[in-house]
Amino acid sequence: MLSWLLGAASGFARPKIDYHALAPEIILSVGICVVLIVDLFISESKKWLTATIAGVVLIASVIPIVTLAVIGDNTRSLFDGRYVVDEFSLIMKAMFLIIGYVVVLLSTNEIEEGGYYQGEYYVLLLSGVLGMVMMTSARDLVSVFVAFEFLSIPTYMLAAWRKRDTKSNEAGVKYFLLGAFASALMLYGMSLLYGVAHSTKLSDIGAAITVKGKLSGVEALAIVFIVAAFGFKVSAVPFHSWAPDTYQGAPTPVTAFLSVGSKAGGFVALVSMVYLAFPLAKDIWQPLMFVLATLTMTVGNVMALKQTNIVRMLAYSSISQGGFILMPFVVAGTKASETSLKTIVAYLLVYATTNLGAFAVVIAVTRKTRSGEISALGGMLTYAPGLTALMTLFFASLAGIPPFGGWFAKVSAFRAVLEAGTGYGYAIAVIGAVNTVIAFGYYGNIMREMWMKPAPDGDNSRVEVPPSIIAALGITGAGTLLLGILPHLVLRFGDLNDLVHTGALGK
Amino acid sequence: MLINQFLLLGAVLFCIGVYGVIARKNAVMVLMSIELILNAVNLNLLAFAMNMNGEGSADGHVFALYVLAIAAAEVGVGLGLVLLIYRNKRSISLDELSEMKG
Amino acid sequence: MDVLRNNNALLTIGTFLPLAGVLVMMFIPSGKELLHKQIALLTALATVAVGVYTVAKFDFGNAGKLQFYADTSWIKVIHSNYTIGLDGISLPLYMLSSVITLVVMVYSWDHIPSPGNAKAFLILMLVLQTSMAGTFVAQDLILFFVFFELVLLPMYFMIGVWGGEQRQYASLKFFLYTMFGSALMLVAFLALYWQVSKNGLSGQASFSIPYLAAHGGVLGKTVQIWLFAGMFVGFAVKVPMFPFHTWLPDAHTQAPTQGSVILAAVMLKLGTYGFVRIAIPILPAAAKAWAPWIGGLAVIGIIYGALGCLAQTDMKRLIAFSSVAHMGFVMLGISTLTTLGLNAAMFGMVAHGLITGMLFFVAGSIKDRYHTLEIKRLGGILKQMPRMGWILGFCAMASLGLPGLAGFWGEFPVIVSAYQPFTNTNVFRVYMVVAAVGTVLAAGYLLWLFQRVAFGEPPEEFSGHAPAHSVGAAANDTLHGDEIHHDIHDVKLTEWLAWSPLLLGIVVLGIYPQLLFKVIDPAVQVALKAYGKG
Amino acid sequence: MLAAETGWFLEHAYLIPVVPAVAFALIIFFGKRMPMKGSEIGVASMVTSLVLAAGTAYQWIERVDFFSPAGDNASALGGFGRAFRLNAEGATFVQPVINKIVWWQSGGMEFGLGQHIDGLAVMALLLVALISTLVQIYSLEYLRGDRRYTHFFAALTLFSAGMLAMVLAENMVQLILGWEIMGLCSFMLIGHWWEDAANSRSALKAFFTVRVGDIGLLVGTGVVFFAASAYATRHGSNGFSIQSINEWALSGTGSHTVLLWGSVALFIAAIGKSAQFPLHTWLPDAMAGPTPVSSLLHSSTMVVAGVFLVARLYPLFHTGLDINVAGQHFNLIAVIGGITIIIAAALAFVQNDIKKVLAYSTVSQLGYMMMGLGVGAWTPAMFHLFTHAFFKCCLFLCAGSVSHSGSHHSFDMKKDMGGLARKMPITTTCWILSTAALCGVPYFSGFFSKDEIIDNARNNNYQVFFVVGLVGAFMTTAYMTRATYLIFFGKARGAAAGGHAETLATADAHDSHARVPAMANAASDSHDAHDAHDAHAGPHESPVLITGPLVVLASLAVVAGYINAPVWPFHTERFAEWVANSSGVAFPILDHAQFEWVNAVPSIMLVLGGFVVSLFVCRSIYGEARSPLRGITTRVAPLRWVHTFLVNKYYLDALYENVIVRGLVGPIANGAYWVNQNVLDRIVNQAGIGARKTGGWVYRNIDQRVVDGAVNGSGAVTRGSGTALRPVQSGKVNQYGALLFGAAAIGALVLVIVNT
Repeated sequence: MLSWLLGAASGFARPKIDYHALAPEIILSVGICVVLIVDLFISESKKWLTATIAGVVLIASVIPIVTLAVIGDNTRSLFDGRYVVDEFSLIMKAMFLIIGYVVVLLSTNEIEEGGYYQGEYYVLLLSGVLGMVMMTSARDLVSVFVAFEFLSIPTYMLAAWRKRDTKSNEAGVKYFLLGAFASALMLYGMSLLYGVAHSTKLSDIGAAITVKGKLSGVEALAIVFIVAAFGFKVSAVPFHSWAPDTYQGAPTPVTAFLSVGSKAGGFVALVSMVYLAFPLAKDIWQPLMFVLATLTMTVGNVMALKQTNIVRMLAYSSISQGGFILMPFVVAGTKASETSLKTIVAYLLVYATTNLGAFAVVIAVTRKTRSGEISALGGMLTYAPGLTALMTLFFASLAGIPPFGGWFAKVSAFRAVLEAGTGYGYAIAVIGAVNTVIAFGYYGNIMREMWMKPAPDGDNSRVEVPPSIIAALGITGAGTLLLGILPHLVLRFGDLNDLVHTGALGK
Repeated sequence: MLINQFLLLGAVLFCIGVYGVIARKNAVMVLMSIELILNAVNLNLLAFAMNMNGEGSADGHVFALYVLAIAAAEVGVGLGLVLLIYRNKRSISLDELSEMKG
Repeated sequence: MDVLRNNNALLTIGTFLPLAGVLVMMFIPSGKELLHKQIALLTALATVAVGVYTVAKFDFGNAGKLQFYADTSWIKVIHSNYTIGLDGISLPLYMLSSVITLVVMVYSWDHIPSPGNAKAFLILMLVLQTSMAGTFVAQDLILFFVFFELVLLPMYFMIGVWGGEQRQYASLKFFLYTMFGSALMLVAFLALYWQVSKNGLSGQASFSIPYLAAHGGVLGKTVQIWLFAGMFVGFAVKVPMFPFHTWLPDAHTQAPTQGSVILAAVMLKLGTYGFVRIAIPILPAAAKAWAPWIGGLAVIGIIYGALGCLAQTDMKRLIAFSSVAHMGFVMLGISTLTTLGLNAAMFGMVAHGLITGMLFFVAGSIKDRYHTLEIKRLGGILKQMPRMGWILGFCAMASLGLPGLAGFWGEFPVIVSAYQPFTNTNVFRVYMVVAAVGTVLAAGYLLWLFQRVAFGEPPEEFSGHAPAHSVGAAANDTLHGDEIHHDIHDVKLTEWLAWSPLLLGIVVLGIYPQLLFKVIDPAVQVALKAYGKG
Repeated sequence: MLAAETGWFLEHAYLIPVVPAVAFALIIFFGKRMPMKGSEIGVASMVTSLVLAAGTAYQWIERVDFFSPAGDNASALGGFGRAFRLNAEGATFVQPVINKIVWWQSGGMEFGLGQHIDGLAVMALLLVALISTLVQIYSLEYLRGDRRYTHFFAALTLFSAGMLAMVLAENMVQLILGWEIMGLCSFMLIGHWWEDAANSRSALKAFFTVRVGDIGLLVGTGVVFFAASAYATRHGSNGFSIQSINEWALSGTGSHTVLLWGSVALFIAAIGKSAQFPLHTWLPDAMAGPTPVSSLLHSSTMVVAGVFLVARLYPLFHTGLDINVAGQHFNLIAVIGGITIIIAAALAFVQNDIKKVLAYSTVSQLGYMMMGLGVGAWTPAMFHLFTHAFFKCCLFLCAGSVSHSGSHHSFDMKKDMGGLARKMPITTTCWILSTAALCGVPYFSGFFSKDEIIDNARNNNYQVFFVVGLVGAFMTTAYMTRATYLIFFGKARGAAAGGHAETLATADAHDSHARVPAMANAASDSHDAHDAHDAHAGPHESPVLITGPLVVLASLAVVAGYINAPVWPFHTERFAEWVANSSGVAFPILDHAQFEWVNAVPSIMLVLGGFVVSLFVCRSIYGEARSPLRGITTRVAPLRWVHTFLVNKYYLDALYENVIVRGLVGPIANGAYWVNQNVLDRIVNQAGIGARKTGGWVYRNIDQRVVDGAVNGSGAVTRGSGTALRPVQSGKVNQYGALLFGAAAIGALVLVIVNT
């Protein structure tokens, strides 16, 4: 209606909108409203309904993605190419929606039992997912920014969800202040980019930076700021400092969501920036990525070794995993760019599945132990062999041990950097290899606690695992195994090269 | 056009903002510093937009509008959080927010 | 590529059959220990049966070719295939792994180590079997890597949960060490893949080992040397070669008997097998350049391991150190890059598997009875348990390379082959003499061990003859008085059942080695094709 | 070759070792359940082997006769005389019977397992089978009641099997097989009474010393294998085949360096096995085993294996160890042999234990054989091996008989014997006959073998060794006279006089390891139960199971020489004909001395002299209380020094045990282990320490648990740096912000500078 009005006023041509392509976002938006409204009208005892609706909405959103994928015609470009639905975005959207669904499963009991504001919680969760889903398609600085804020702002609030818990407050405030600061930095960088390229469209920017040959200082500054901001989002060292505190303070399901969803969102943004906005400025981002990747995986690992709190350890572990996901970026500007992209996607999928699984087990076990300390995991083999096996599976996967998903992700990452055959590539490969070993230090430590230590208080009563968490465990466990044993069944990428080829790298 | 002057102003604002974020211990002041940076951004965007005629000019204006809108939302959330802390801790000093570390 | 595609599914079944058992066991509550043992034993038996059938179907006339070859697309994205096959190099080790698993299962019937939990223990062993067998049949680098790594986790838990005093330390050390090696190995694999696809004639890329063996030679020498370095670390840690061996004594000593047996009998072979199967055929130029260094480390290992043995006071640790020495012989054979050397090395792997496996069994059983493996405290075993003592003596003899027993064929031809290696003849001739000295030292530490442990009179604390001794016995914290007497009994039925296949194998292979050489030799010749007439 | 001139026994000679090997397994598995505890299986198998060996020998002789140039008229060979020549051109050889199966393969080359039957092998087979049979029969009585009776027979049987397998080995690998099996059995048998640590130490020492020599065997086999490989493959064989090695060694295609190294290496093995100087020290200690073992070990198996190896591969050693000194050929084997003769004989004088006297005598006689091989007297050396087996076996069994029935299990000549001649007439007679043979009294078998060696040394221009041989003959007579005097004549002492208790009390007084062990623990050692049955009386003659073999052996000791006695009334050299001319084309041309009585005179005189001198000295030292010679070794300084030097066995044992072995086991092994624990394992720890110095913050984080392990070290460093980084994670938002912006700013600055 608004567009009609505008059109009537100033000859504004109403853009043709591909509703099929936008269907996931639309369903999500509607779902958000529905949850909000339902929440208003149901009694306190029926609030669980909001969770159900949120789950249904997320699953429903997957349907158009499936149909889009099945139809399989090429890239759908909307709004003058500022919002694009292609293979890459489809697969990532599906991933975010499933992440959202698993987080809902994980949250149900926690939020319900904690007496937190269920309706609002799911609204915010869905909003965050919406932001991520949008991010996958954003091909314009403005849409990137909007998506970025859309996935950030709800999570600020979620992090502080336990209102009376000062830790949770602290988590929220830290996350918020630094997030806002980072997005301000990003905006500053973006404004400079806009000044250089005279357009906010990523492909235009990419083209503009290409023409000049030599980079200007402004461009370099802009790129560094933007990368730093997304580095913040993916908690790359040295922009990671918020992550451990926030992860530890936030409610565990939220932490799961942050460590998986919001991080993946950051990577998606990073992919579109690197591959589309400034692919040829690799002199800038290649060393930057190298340093970030090296620092991230190393510092993440090293710090994780020292942790006694399991969630905090997982926070550092996810930082270090982020470092591995950054690895392919180092060679994204070489002939391995296509492999790198595939690797990033594969790694994100594996990481998301595995990490969510790990959080699921932690949530399940914490219900019994009531402690976040690693030492509280002792004796799990005796009283919860199933959970122990699953936890082992997830941690082995994170450590990159076959045949669980993680190995494939790591192999892909090494494969990508080695394909490039550049010095950076070889260097990061060796560093990565060493880090893989260090990582086992803390993953192994968890396993050791579970397998080899007795229960700290000799309490060997069984753990009650609620059905929703069982479902989450089932999804993530099966996913982790499947990704490891038959990765190809899951990772049917088709043509991811679209992104590479539409970007300046393809030319 | 006086683009460089605008950009310079933007840069100065940015720096002040950054300084504020780093140096101020008061949460509200930090929030305000962030707003300063956002203003610098807007200034930049508009200066660039004005500088280029026609093609691409609209992008900057639209961008600036979005920044304004979203910054408002952000500040809303931020103040909410600050309020929350104040309620729990009777203080909005950031130094007291270091329960978790290491 | 020259392969035989008969009975394609056979290997897959043989490899993954244990997992079927695991699946069944997962759904049975851990309280039903007997049922678990039965299922595990049946599974292991079935696996061996499939293995025997495989041997029966194996075309010995074509032992050099990959048989039961299966090749389907697995992970298209990285061009990795599910490629498995069996040739003369793989077959003995493949069989060894299943047989060892079976005997270990039999042994576990009444030897579930503390703290119990038979279900988990047996499941881990079955998983181990799949991963070990998989490593030996995999003909694709990625597949190989997956199985190679998969071995780690079950062993980590086996040592860490059911091990000795310092189990957690030992298990972590074991894990980190081997993982470090395999991480670098993986990097080398991937780099190899890209290098071959870049420099290959057809530009085709593949992780297939036969394909790479046929095309690896195109790479430049420097590139090969670096790739070899990566693989070397991976395999050498596993072997373990000096100076990457320090995980081994701890792991072996701390592991439960079953773990030590599997570790010694099969897992150490993964490293040497990797050299024979992957590093040597694919990177000939690098192998030539590396050969003298590998040989040098190997003989250092021989002497060093032997000296280490002489310094030990713990029987199990001594046996563990002897592995370093024996694997030194294997590596020396491999480093000669000749058919004789490789044949002997392959034989040595199997022989070491049987012999050292047996030694660990015996050590475990002695520990069961005496609750110590401190050599000083033991003695006169022959008197108290003559059969056990003679089995120990037999194994010691086999281990020191007595002709007529299997160990000899992994030792003597290696020494001979070092006289005329593929490169660096003079250096290797020195190695030859040193290795021969190593056999003397081997005799030294093994017989010395035997003398101290088996000969003489049993020490008072265990003799339990007279009531007067019960004072000394009471000092023993777990048992006292007459109980000791009940505890120290000769070889039990399950032990006989578990051990006799190994003992038989040692004798049969020792007397008629052609059984094995016939299978190995053609395959080794194929593996050394890149070296011309060695 | 004509198929007619072979036969079932010849073609199936491989059964000779197989039978006892199978018997070994049977004894091990079923022996304990048999009525005679498995001994019957052992004896039966040895008898079977003996029959087979006899059949083989018979058919071999037929074969030789068939092929001999003089047709089947054997006596015509007398015309060959002493200048019996063997050479490739003359075609006066008999093809060996070689049968084999594929044993193993490598590189498509197949290596065999089989038999190589020629005169040498047949001789040794017969010898070993015969001696083993006799020893086993003897043991039936000697070890009756022993707690490990069954094990003993099992090991004894396997021992013979090993020797037999070695003797007919077709190739080097098979030879090593037999060789090492003997080593193993010697370990088991010497350590038979392992309750006593001294016995097991001796067993260990024997095995270990021989094993040191085996380095040479392994290395030498390798060297020869590759050196002969090209030649052998051309002739359809491989470099392990004994036939091929011999042919190759004579073909002149191998370089002398390779030949030299190969033969030196193999010779080291022979030195170790045949207890030649300087590896002879294990042999006397090996007396710790039961006496039948000693006799078997010393007569026909184990120690002669080394000599046999040299004889087997004679072409190799003959060409390989042959060095050219001032235009004259000179073979190094002779040196070792010569040295051994003298030093071993000297040691025999200071022994109090009969078995040790005999042991050193064996060493010395083996020296003769080696010397014979060295000087080119192949046939006499082999003949000496043949005859020596009988009389030495007999001597040992006599010693056993003495201890069994005469001295109550003591072997100490000075303490527990004397005057036994009247009590044990059969034993005494056998002993004296064998001693005469050993000393080389004319018309006893030793005369025809040992004197031949000495004669050939002279004939082949080894003048020094001729003298050595003569001196050796003198010494042999002297120490044997001493032993004989002490045992059988003079006054009865100790146990021989019925002093039972004294024996027990002095059980440890001397190093008589063979003494029944662990006397104190009477209940545990059933060997002592066997004491009971003969404790009833003083010295008496042994039962027939013991004396029977003695008589057989003693007779053989007398007559065995007559098959190669070129003197009146025999004038025969059938041994040379049957054994020596059969090594096929592969045999070097040797020059043999013609027998002349004139040449035999010096040695006969010396033997006589030795007897007289020794008798005189012995009577005065041991017989007369007031003799001026009594205690001379303690009174006269130079003699005392010599005596001490000899008693301490030239201090070689001290060198080996205290310096080398202790060194290895002690400082060196511990040192290596220390290096392992403290250097290698700590390399990274040290790196960590270095890191601590550069960054003080890491310092406090390396905790006590970092004790070993590169992994641990690096682990600690990593963990440490984790701690080090923790202050960065201060929890303060402003600092986080500063970090965020600072990193971005620095990154931007650097990149801007670098890129613009």
